[in-house]
Amino acid sequence: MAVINMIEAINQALAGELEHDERVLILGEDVGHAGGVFRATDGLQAKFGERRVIDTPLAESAIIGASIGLAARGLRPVAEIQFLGFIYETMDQLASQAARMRLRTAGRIHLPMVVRSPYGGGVRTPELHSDSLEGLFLHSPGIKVVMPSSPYDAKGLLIAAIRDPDPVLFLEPMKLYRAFKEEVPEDSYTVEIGKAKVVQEGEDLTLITWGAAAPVATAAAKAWQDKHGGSIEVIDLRTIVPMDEEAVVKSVEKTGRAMIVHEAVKSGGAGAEVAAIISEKCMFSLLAPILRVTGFDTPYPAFSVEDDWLPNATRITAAIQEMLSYR
Amino acid sequence: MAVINMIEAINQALAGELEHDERVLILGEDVGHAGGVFRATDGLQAKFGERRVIDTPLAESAIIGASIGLAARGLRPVAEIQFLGFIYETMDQLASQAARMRLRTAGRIHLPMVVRSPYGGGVRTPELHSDSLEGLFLHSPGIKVVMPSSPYDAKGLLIAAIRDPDPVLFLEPMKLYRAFKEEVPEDSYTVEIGKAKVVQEGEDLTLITWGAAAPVATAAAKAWQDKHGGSIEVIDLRTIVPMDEEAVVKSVEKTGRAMIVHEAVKSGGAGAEVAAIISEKCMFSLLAPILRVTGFDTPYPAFSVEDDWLPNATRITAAIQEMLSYR
Amino acid sequence: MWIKPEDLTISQVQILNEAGDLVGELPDLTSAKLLDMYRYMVIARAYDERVVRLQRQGRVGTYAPFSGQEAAQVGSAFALEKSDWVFPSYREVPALWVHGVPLVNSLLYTMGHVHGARLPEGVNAFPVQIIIAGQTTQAMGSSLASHYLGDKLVSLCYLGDGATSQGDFHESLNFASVWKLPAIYLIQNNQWAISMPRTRQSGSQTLAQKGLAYGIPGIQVDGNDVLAVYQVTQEAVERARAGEGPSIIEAVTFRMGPHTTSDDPTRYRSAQELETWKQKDPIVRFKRYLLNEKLWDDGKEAALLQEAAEQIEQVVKASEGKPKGTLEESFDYVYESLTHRLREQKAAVAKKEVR
Amino acid sequence: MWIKPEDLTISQVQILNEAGDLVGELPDLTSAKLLDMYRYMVIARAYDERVVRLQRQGRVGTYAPFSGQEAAQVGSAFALEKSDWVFPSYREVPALWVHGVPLVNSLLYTMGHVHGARLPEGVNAFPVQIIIAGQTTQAMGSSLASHYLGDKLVSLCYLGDGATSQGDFHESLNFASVWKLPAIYLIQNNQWAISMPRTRQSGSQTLAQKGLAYGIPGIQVDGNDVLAVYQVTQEAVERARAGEGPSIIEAVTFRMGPHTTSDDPTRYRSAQELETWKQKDPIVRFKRYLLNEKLWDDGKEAALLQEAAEQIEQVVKASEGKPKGTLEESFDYVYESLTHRLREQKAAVAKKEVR
Ligand SMILES: Cc1ncc(C[n+]2csc(CCOP(=O)(O)OP(=O)(O)O)c2C)c(N)n1
Ligand SMILES: Cc1ncc(C[n+]2csc(CCOP(=O)(O)OP(=O)(O)O)c2C)c(N)n1
Ligand SMILES: [Mg+2]
Ligand SMILES: [Mg+2]
Repeated sequence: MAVINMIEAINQALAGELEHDERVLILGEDVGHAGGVFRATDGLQAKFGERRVIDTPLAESAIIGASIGLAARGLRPVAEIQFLGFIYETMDQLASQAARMRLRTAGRIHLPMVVRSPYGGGVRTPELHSDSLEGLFLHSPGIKVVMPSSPYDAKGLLIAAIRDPDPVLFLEPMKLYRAFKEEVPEDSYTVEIGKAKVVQEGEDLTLITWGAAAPVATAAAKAWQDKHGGSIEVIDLRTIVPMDEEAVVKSVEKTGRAMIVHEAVKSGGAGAEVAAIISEKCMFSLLAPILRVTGFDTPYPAFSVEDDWLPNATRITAAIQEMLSYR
Repeated sequence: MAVINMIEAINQALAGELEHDERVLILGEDVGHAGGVFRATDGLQAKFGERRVIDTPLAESAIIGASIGLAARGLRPVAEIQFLGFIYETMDQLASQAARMRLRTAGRIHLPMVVRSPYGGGVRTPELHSDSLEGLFLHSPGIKVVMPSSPYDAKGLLIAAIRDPDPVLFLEPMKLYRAFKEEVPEDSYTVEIGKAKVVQEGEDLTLITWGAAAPVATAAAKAWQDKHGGSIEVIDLRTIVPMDEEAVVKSVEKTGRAMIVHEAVKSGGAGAEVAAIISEKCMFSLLAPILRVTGFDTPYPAFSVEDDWLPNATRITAAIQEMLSYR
Repeated sequence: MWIKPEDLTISQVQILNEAGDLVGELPDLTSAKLLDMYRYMVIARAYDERVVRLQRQGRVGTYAPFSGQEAAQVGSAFALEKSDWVFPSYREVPALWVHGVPLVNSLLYTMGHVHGARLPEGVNAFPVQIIIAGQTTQAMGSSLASHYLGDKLVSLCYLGDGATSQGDFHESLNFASVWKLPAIYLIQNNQWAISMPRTRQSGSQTLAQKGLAYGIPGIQVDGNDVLAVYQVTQEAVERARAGEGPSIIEAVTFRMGPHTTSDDPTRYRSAQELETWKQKDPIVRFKRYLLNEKLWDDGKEAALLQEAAEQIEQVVKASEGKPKGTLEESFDYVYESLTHRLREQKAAVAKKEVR
Repeated sequence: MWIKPEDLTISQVQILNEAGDLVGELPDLTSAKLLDMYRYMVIARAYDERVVRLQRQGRVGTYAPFSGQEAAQVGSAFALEKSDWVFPSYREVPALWVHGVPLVNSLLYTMGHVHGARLPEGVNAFPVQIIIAGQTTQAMGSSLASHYLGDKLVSLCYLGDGATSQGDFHESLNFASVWKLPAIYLIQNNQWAISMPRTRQSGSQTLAQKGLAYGIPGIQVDGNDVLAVYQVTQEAVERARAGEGPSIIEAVTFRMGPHTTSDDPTRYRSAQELETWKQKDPIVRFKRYLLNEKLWDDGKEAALLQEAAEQIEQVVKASEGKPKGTLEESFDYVYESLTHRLREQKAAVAKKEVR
């Protein structure tokens, strides 16, 4: 098995699906000739031609509207929004149009479309490029939201997303594109959408995380254990919609403590939903308050202070300590 | 004091602010000559002229973009988005542009602008007219979100919003526009943005609600008390951002039980944030799980089944019963 | 050296004048087709009037009447093949009907049925679009699908004068122009967008000229002249099928009723304006032509009106007889299969439980 | 009767040709002004080259170089009064500088300072816009404010060729046209939107003609000819101040560097294209003219380059000497006053606490 990074894994997934299904096509800004600003679609236009890998004019709402039209006609568009901060431009077509088509037409039209978008902070991007906006789509039923944190998951989940009969928003943590490599099968495989991954098992605390925050949280948990002993269960949700409530509930019932780590702004983020689920379903198992370590309740700040804004080891460790102090 | 309904209260607030501050102007689709599809701006163009009350062409993103430009130039635009379902069109200008201007410019440009929009279900509107989308803006720091549930609050909060130095999204429950009347002072007054109202005090359970759901929840609570005795504290948040955490925490610490009722979809709604706050801050006071009675996790359905989708007395009563069964 | 919009000269295409006289070249249509068009227009008008009454009686929800716009819709829809795609707004009952959507479906939609926006299998149309101009980029996507598949199917996108102000319209035209897609944008300029008159909706003299911004040919046509609308749409369809790209058609017409049954047009428009346009009624005009040509007579007219009344009656009966659907089944239409949470919620609804 | 875009004939305005010869009428500008323009252009170029180097050294963040576009920016900005308003995208350092934004501010922005987008008091400009075309509706709003206040201030909106594809651009033009607002849309058509060439960005022959869709006059100008750009902008400003409404200017120019410092243009554009455009360098051309006119000589040039180097050095020093700002203070800029939660979070950050 080759050892590759996340961007290569994504490229492989796309190439494989283009190869294996004539209905699959890619569209977006700079995805074709240039191969994408992060090279996720590198080489695909050269290999599959301009018909299958389409450079679009600069208009996000039209990219999503076009994908809806394409999907309704039986194709399987994989659209790219260059950075998640630009997804606001598409909110009507995504949340109001794509997400509701199946319900509105009582199943007659469904939309097998994927919208890929890089997101997340820590890489000194210009303003408005670093937001984590999964929470907006968690609140938009009809669309699935997938957020991998490793090359293996990225490939398997992206293939699953492309084969999914419903609209999937596929969010790629740009900080992790080239952060590390791991073994990834060259052939196609899928990772089930809607299933969390238990990154490590533990008894004292459940740490729920996803996407760009997952490696940070996992590292902090490991460091804590190494230093203080005990064991922390880390759950990488991997998909925000549908959310793997069962995995969360099962773990929190075991550990009695739940903490959530995500990059998005705290208020109204997906972490609030996780906390709400736990406070509805695990109340009598809880030994401690549910804490969230997240971005603060400001717009994403200038990049010279982003590292202080993002959830980091210091903040996560302090929260672990606080939570374990309740007995 | 005159006894008036909410639409009249809103009209009064707008007229008063137009009268009292030359910088105030109104813009939107059909707000001028026709006086708005719900008559919220009825008579205002006749009285204040086409300069102050402006009918715009049909483009929501431009209405908000224009408001940003106006506000930056020292004016105080009050924009109308005809139905909240159309706010998706403006997400970039609202969440990405207006909400961030103060932070981006480190305080140099701030935007005293109000965006009014009718929202909510139960009145058999066509599709896509009934959504409650406050949750999206709770997750967009830099904008305030106000949701009155009575004529008195609507007038006072709207005047406060117009005088506020920051962008305010002012959401008007269309079901309540003409649902009831109450005494409202003819003169100007403000209701503080960010302060919840204790609708009724109680000892056994805190019911947190806002906007269109508030009267439904309050009625259900009263009916329960009348039938079963005991007392339920009802808190109408009135503003979602900033959220009156202190009022919530204080009440839940007293009652030990918290339930949230809102019209929006459950997943990722503002109710999740309320639950998360409580599960962080009141954990050791809680006697029961935190329950949410909300819209279901589907897109807003066809109007023939909307009454079953919305939180109603039956569902609220059952939740009260369940919560009080924990001792 | 400034490009001056006022230098443009744009003339409106007309084949039948208001008196029903032929003032242009008759399109290639059999008498049977002509009568068929007329039939659609007359029955559609009867439907429209009936649904407005149903609304007054509280038997349907908010309704957007189309009376006055029958020629623009029937004429354009007749230029399509059954396999082409239609992207309507909320006012296109006649166009959809011509394209294969039974009136019962449209009525169920207006009644707020759970299945109201479900079109019959095999009808190539999108459901009613509520979001102004939301359908424009989707229609473009459909025409991109035709391009991709090489199937030569045309996508016909209906929109209003007001919708031309939306960004989506612009983005759609631009994409379609770059790739020379088989898309047709049929703007029904019915003079009003709720209370906003066309003259204040855009600073351009015509809506047809908007294509100049994209290199797309445009044309203004008398939208109350069913033959002219048919003719220009036909030309656009041919160009689209030949791979020559998109077209814009501005059909100049008039909404004779209120914006919707919730609207009171007397608040913003004069009785005189309505009167002027009544003189241009598309059905009256076409009937005059058919009478002149001896293709029609009073007896046939009476029979048709009778048929219309009966057919509408049946449509109403059939619609009111249909169960409205349940919330429970809505859960099944969020995704292909139920998520954990939807399963829980559906079960709770089924058992009349809490959450 | 179809309106045919290919029938339009549009010519480009030029005053100085590539050799620096006068081929049009000299605008009403003193020699001092001409030299001032030149000075801005030369120093701006030096800034641009220096910031690219700083980026390579990791001393600033991602940067969008403007070399090649100095004439389009300096020429247009010179046509404004100090009290007019400027709405930039992310590539308008020279235009902003002419309008009063010190280079230090622009550099602080590129360094990701907390105060980087805070423009000095009294400078009428919006901060850098990252969202393509997001500034267009805001500029329109500002021109609506001028209309409302009757202050005759003009709002000049910069955008790129790529930005013309966005819906916001369309919506903005449409509003401005309906109300005849004092807005000017200056499109720098630099041939590329990242890797997308102008020819595939829109199906229209020119971007100048896009005004025809709104009844707005448009003009195409040689964007590397600072005098021509100044002249046409001046005309647009006069029209705007006179209440005659908005204008579109397409300045045809070229981005000589990468899209940003993260971009590698050799992946999508030919060395030959770059070479062709280097021959049209706006600074070289203007210098030739000034030399011909004896307004300039080699000694002055050397002195200016020296001055540029020193000035940039100072800018860099001053910027690198400034504290970057803290997250803590960011909390103060979310709303006028801290909310309960922000107060909590700010306190936690101050005490290096958890959440
Ligand atoms: C995005 C959006 N904005 C506003 C509305 C409210 N609205 C419904 S119809 C309408 C006017 C549309 O006018 P036009 O496009 O001319 O079509 P017509 O109704 O005349 O057929 C408006 C403003 C909407 N449905 N969607
Ligand atoms: C809404 C949005 N979409 C995409 C981008 C990413 N992006 C940044 S610049 C750019 C190209 C812009 O081209 P153009 O308008 O011609 O301006 P130029 O960069 O050539 O000055 C793109 C696609 C963005 N910043 N905002
Ligand atoms: Mg109209
Ligand atoms: Mg460009």
